[in-house]
Amino acid sequence: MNVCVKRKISVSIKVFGAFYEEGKELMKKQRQTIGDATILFAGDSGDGAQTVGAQLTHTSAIAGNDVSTLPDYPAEIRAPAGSLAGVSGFQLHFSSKEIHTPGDLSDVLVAFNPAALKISLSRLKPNGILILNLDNFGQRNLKLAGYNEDPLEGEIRNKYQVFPVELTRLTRDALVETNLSNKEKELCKNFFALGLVFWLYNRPMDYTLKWIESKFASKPKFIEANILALKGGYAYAEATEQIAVSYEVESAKFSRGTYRNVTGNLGTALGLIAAAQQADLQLVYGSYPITPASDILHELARYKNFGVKTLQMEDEIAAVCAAIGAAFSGALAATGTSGPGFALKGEAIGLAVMTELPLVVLNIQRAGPSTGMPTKTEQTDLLQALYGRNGESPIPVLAASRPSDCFDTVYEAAKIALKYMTPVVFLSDGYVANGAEPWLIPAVSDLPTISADFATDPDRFLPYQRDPETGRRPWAVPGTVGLEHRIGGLEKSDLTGDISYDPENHEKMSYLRAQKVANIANEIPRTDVFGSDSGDLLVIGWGGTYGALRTAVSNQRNAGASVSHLHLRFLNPLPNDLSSIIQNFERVMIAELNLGQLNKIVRSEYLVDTIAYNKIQGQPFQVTEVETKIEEVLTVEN
Amino acid sequence: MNVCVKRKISVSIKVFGAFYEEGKELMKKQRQTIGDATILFAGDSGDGAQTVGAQLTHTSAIAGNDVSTLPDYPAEIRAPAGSLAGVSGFQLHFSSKEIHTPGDLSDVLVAFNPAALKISLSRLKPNGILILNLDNFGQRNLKLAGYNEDPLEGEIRNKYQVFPVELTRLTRDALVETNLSNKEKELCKNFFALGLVFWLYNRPMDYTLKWIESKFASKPKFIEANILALKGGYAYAEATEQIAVSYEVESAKFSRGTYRNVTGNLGTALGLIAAAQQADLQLVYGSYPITPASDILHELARYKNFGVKTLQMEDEIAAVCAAIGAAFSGALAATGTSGPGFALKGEAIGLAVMTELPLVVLNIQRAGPSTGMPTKTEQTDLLQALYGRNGESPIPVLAASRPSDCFDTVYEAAKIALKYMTPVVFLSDGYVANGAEPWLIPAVSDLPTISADFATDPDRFLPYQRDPETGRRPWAVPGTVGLEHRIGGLEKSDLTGDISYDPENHEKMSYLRAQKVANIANEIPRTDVFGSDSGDLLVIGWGGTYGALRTAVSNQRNAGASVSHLHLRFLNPLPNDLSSIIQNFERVMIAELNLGQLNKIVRSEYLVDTIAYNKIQGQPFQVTEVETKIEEVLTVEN
Amino acid sequence: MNLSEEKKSLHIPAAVPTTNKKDFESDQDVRWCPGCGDYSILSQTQRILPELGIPKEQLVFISGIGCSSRFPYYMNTYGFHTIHGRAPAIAAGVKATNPELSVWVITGDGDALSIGGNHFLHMLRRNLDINVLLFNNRIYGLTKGQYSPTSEVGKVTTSSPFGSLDRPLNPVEIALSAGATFVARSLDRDTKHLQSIIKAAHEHKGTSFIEVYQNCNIYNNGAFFTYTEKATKADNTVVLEHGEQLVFGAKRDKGIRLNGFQPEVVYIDDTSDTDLIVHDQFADDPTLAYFLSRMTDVPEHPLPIGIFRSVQCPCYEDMLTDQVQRARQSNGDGNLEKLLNSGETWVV
Amino acid sequence: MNLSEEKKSLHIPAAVPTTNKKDFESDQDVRWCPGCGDYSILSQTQRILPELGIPKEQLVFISGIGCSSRFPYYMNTYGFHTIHGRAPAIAAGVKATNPELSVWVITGDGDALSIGGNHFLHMLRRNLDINVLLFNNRIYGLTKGQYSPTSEVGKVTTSSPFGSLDRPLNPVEIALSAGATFVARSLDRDTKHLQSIIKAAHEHKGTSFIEVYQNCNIYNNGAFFTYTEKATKADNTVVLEHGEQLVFGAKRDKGIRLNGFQPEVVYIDDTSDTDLIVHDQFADDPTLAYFLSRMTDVPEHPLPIGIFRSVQCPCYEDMLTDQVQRARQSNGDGNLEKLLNSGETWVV
Ligand SMILES: Cc1ncc(C[n+]2csc(CCOP(=O)(O)OP(=O)(O)O)c2C)c(N)n1
Ligand SMILES: Cc1ncc(C[n+]2csc(CCOP(=O)(O)OP(=O)(O)O)c2C)c(N)n1
Ligand code: SF4
Ligand code: SF4
Ligand SMILES: [Mg+2]
Ligand SMILES: [Mg+2]
Repeated sequence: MNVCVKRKISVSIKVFGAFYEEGKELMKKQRQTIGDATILFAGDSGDGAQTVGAQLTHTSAIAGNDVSTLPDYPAEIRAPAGSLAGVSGFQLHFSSKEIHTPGDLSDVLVAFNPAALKISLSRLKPNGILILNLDNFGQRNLKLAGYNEDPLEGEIRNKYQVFPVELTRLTRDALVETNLSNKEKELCKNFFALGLVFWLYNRPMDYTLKWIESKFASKPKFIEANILALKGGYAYAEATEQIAVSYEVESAKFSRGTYRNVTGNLGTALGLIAAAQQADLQLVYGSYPITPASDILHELARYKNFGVKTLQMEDEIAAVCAAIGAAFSGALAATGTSGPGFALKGEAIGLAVMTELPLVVLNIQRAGPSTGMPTKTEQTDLLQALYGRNGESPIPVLAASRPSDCFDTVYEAAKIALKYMTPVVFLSDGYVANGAEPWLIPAVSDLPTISADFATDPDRFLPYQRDPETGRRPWAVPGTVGLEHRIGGLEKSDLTGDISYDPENHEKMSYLRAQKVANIANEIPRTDVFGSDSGDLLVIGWGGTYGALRTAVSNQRNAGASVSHLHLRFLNPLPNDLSSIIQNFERVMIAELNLGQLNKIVRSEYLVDTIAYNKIQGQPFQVTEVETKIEEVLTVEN
Repeated sequence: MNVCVKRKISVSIKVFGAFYEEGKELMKKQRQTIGDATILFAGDSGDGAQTVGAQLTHTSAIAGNDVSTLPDYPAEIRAPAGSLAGVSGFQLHFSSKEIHTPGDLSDVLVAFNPAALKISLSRLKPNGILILNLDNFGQRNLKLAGYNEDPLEGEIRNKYQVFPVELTRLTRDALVETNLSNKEKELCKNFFALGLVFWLYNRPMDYTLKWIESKFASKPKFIEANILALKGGYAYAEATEQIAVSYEVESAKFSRGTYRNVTGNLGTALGLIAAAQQADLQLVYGSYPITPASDILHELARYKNFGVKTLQMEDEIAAVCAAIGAAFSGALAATGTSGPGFALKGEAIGLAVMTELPLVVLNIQRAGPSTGMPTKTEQTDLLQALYGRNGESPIPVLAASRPSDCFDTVYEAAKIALKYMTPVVFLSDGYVANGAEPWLIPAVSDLPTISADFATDPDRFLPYQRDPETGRRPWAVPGTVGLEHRIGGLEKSDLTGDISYDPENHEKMSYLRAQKVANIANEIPRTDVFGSDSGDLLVIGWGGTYGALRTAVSNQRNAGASVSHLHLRFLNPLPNDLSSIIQNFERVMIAELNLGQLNKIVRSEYLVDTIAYNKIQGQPFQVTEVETKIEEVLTVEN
Repeated sequence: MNLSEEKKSLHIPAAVPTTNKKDFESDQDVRWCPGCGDYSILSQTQRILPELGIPKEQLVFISGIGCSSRFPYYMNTYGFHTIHGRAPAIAAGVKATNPELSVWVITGDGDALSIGGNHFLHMLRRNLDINVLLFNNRIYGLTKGQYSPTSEVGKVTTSSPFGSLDRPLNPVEIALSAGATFVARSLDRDTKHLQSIIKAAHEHKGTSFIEVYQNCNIYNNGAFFTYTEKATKADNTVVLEHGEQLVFGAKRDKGIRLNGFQPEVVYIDDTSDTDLIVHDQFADDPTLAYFLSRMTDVPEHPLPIGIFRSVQCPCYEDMLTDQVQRARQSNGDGNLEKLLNSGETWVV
Repeated sequence: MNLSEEKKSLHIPAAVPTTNKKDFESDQDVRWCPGCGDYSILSQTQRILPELGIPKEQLVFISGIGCSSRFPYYMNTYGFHTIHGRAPAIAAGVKATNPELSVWVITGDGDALSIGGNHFLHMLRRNLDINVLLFNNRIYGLTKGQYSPTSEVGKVTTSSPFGSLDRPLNPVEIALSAGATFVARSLDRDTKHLQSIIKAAHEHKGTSFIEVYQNCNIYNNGAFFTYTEKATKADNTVVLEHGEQLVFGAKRDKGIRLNGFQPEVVYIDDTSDTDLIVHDQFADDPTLAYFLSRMTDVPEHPLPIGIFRSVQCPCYEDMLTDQVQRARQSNGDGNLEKLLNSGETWVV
């Protein structure tokens, strides 16, 4: 038994305060500068891991680090306190260099209870710092977590730097002079833990202090309490002999500009609003709640002063149909959902294809099939996006690669929808949607122009006459004098749009619809290859795997491997230059969180014998596993 | 003006009768033996073209010819009499050899009105026989058909053998001694026309005479009238100088056995009933009407004495869900629809994938996208069948190649569903569904065995423990003592079926589900290649294009071309030997009524640079166009 | 100077130019079976529209799939022939986007109550200012005659050769239960009545629902002849008029009285006292309307036609517009630059 | 010889072995938020089941998606956690296939009335012998608190920060309009009442619909406290009992009288005459039930709980079985050989 640990440390907040304020003098402990750090907070839903994770993220971002996060919510239902099913995690990676992932394994794990330890320990680096709330390691909680024996008694101490802390009691002690109940005091223990971590990484507290003040403005007693807890934790770390070293992660070099943290879902919502504003259109968003897409609805619902209209409909079919109605009436129309809801929208999306109306369809993918694992991430809806409708009904498909990319990608999707008069699928996933990272806020004046080109001239108006360049048909909205016309899901006559069963016309229209979507390839800028333009191996990815793939390829390049990375935003049409790029590499590996969907397309399109690298665990790629795979492929190659 | 034609022929039925009965003596006209003939009846929906087409089909089949038919219904709504939109056609090909298509162009066109002429003339061979109901060629009808001038006055007589007949008046005359009203008499004119054609092809009348008697048993006055009209037409043809030659099409060589005519939809219904009977299960069919699938519902609804339960549900989602409920409860469960309805079922089919329940899903394809051209045929739902669901949700897909193949294919689909505990998609299309051809009725004792292997033993029962060979899980139905368990759409733990969010488990289950479907390849017999096993060109097709492809390839082979034909019943998984077969050919052409869906799969699977041959006109391939394409490809090749 | 010139010179905004039936007819051939009740409903709509004074570019007809759903093609207005059952949801999107438009939903008994039943309910509870005409022929016409959710039990059709088992839904009753603010019933063959109901529906603010009994002479001929044909109509229908007693019969000699919660037909003469039910279409509580709706296809009771219910209630799109305006007032007009730069930001 | 041996030897079929609550509890951890009303509904179901005497292998619990829809996992019976809104259709397939089973549908207000509204209507009109428990918490629990189709207008939630605009649906009213043959309401916190209603639902032949007010203490805490908590319950609810007057209040001093078509609350004392409404749950006509259903969330009126309606009507599956039997009688048992060889055949 480690006596040093179980020794009760009784300190009063006064003392802590003194320590803290005079901290600079007292700091005698070792300080080490490191490149990056990954911290994982894990606990019961009620433990506030998400809150303090977010605080550390903002603080680090403001301190100039690049940051990337991975919140990991428990499965849908709030499970009993202390149970494995109820564990909620928040992982943060901050760095002095550009980073792309929330980190594979963490340097520090803060586990608020045994269940959190059980679930998360495998994500702590060997010899990493493990901070535990000792007060929660009673028999009951151990049993709930499925531990037959106290894990602290076992091997663990040899493998990690274990710091058991009586978080609950210490927090209560730190708050002894407040007049909060014991229960209320305990609620503050996450800030005590945050204080500890702040000390460990030498983070400034200003941001969090301000945040606490504004957050608890209506409950002032919690302002004082949480501040006391935070400072208490900081002081405790300074005081205790347990922790000997603190770390410094220097600022990263960012492009100049104003930054904020953005989750993928927030970026998506903002991108839609921006597109509507720039096109001078109403934004009408039809949706039905579903994990992990609901937050986009929640976010958009707040911006009525932008003329944003959110329609929470009775189901996904009604949601896409309301959006189609809005598109017909001249709005920038969008509908958002996740896989199962997207499956329901197929028939109606086909209607939008046939009537050639502009519509953005968001699919925030989650693990399937069927209800699957709703809170877990996956990239298994690409083929559904391409083919999940009856008939030949081509649709452009774009995917966002990271939280900060959602804004641009959805903005581009909206631009294409309006320019080509077509439904467009925007793919994101649970990982991108809930993850956060710094986002260089664009100047509105720098945004690409989007325009809504309404038909107004009744002279020789034909509802299905196409623009020769894009192939778009005119957008003639109800209310426009003289352009009265009828559209619908039956096959249309070329030019007039009248119903037609003519065989040749059907073939012509089928090719015109396909050509229109193919034309969009002209919008796609030159494809950017990370690394050399040729070499032994090209890793192709799409969507939320960007960070892991980019980091792995970068690491491998640094280690001398001949490997490059190409990440696709456009899945349909594919970029014109993709074919020639592929030809410059010996091998092509397509890495996806599915069983090989883009892989099927690339093989069929370019007849290249790709290597399919797949993972389907509801979890993102880890950098190390991608690196291992690259090494393996390159070894076989040579 | 052709005097011979406009000369009024007044004949009384008595005379006709005499002619007919003594026909053998009087027959002085030329008689010619030919290999095959194609007849197209076209008229207003009310003209009865379908009825007499069916009569000629049955008669020819019973006379020992091989037959193939193509009914062509007008678009959904009954259009005004005489309009182009209201034209209904029925094409029949009968032959002394094995045939596979209803014929490209017809030898005889019977056009009941100008609209029918306008629509159908392009389908008559040069110098073909054109029989017209002259009584319908008044100004009003000509205008309705969009003729500014009487087409009979123009070029037409140089191009075809035109026989204008006062069908209406002659029928009235033939029926003069009945006490039917004029209107009622006119209803019989289709049988007068049939009589004409019967004479032309020297067909026996017995079948039709019997049919008329049983059909009109409750309206005896129509028995007499229709018989008089039929015989009148026959006698008229014999009597008139207009028609100089009659034809003889000899019996075809069929395999021994009992035959009947079967449409694709009827064959599908019978196949399902047979599968249920053989497996000793109830058949429960959940459906919602939709063209061209509704007839399967109608057919099945008649067989309550087989314990068949048809549930007409409120929509396609409810229909598939009712079937899933039935599958859970131990029935052979099926659901049927067409493209747009199939799109709606995607989410629920995913549930069947996750819960691994046996289910047959029929998709009788029609022209899309969206509502498209509901009465027209197309093969555009293959990719939807494969990928129209969220997540990785693999499903076996089978397609029937012709009306007489529906029985076997759906039977096999049911067998696979039960053996592997999986939903199976059965694809048919409007062309196969409504087309008819002779079907060699299988002996029940020859049907492959199907069995429903219910779990009953509570000892160590695990709902997701797999059979090592097939990968199936047990089928434990409610009511079984001791096997109480819960299933659902959330990811399942291997073996126990409990909810699991475990990453490794999800990956394992994803691969197990994929493997189970892949295992089905072991069911597929050696692939049959028509023609040589190697050569210059392999034509690959699937579904309803069988006849046109087989005939075209056969013709081309006879003409010396090095071409073979391979037709797939299994689209997923593909046959194991397909890869090696493909390698034996210089070129591979994939012919489909879409924009290249199987083509995508074959390219991706075998990395072979196929030639995509596509047609998307809502119409089947014509033999001649396929031949032209084959010639073109082989020319380029050499 | 004629009147219209005078108006112009006085800067009085020119009134909507008067239109006639022809103005609302499109150039497409009407393709229903000859004799189909749909023709009359189309005509009555085209006849009454000129009276409503809506410029045709403001009119939008939205339908699902079915024979009836071909309707928009024949109207020289904006039109959208959508997919089966979904017209209400598409109409909601149209109206929410542009509340100025006059939006009409055309649907059938299958379209509205089978596949579209849920959207139908939710449209009514939202109460957008939309007019809905449900062509009830108690059959699936377009797909060739299967029984529909309004078909009577035991109906023999292609899909129910032994008779259907599902009990019918009553569209009026369902509409009331969803909180519909305007609920009426009319007949394809009563041209004047139908016109007047269409007009009243237009004038009602909120979702107006009209069930129109429509004869499908191909698959369900005569389903409503008792109610529509001269010989039987008067004795088998009762016309609802606000504030009037429920009196009916060829001789107007019968009335309806309340017996507990049950209707009772009584014979009246000029002198009898009148404890007959007086129709109140504006009653806040829908119990009377429910009570009347239950008199559908009950042999002893006449079928009510007319307006069952008509009450005022805020429209979804108005409340939405109001929220937008209030948001603009309190938060200011949306400023994109500000929005993007909101939250915690930092400068590098 | 003990009793059970005796029975065997006498060939008396062994009675269903008596079960207790534990027998119906599965081995899965129950995962609702601590304090959630779902716990009680689960317990009451498990408590009353032993009294119903159904062997557990005959029980099937079928749910959609939602917090409430986790229910089947906790029952040691057959269970199917299906997809959102579709449980009624799946249940129809189960019951039509095997009418012997005791089929229970567990659903939420979103599951049943939002995405599943249409299936809900059609299930009720078909009247299969199924029992339906709708856990109404007036919120989407599982997806973290958006307003639902039963939420009151103006509800502020994550998806309606300015207040929701859609008027709520009343499940009891909707069920009545679809022709439901058994319609009841109970409360998560009234354990005895809930048990008795579940029992009555089971005993009713035909689709039995129970709306259960359920507290979601996370996203809509206290939505029903007026009706469930001691201090306010008696004065704000009226318990419907067949043949009894509508009397309520802590002192049972208030009753409900009919005023035209409107309910009116009157004070009663022992001596006052009693023109109070007498509840008739078996009334053929649903007007009384409608009238009572309208007394939902009206501040002046108590909330009715209990059985609104319970009428007999043939069940879909029985009619189906009957058709099958009649078809067998008239056409003979299906003979596959004959069927395949029917129609016009010829021999080569
Ligand atoms: C998704 C889908 N399912 C089914 C159909 C086929 N379908 C078209 S209309 C219709 C029913 C028509 O009945 P109703 O709405 O009463 O219209 P009516 O033809 O009687 O006017 C059906 C089942 C379809 N077009 N789309
Ligand atoms: C097709 C589909 N759409 C949306 C969802 C997301 N979803 C799950 S449950 C639910 C609503 C739950 O509300 P309710 O039925 O009232 O159940 P509660 O959680 O309140 O018990 C939603 C929107 C889903 N799982 N599937
Ligand atoms: S089928 Fe019936 S409803 Fe349809 S157009 Fe013909 S008569 Fe009218
Ligand atoms: S969210 Fe609400 S309904 Fe769901 S389990 Fe928690 S308390 Fe119950
Ligand atoms: Mg209808
Ligand atoms: Mg709820």
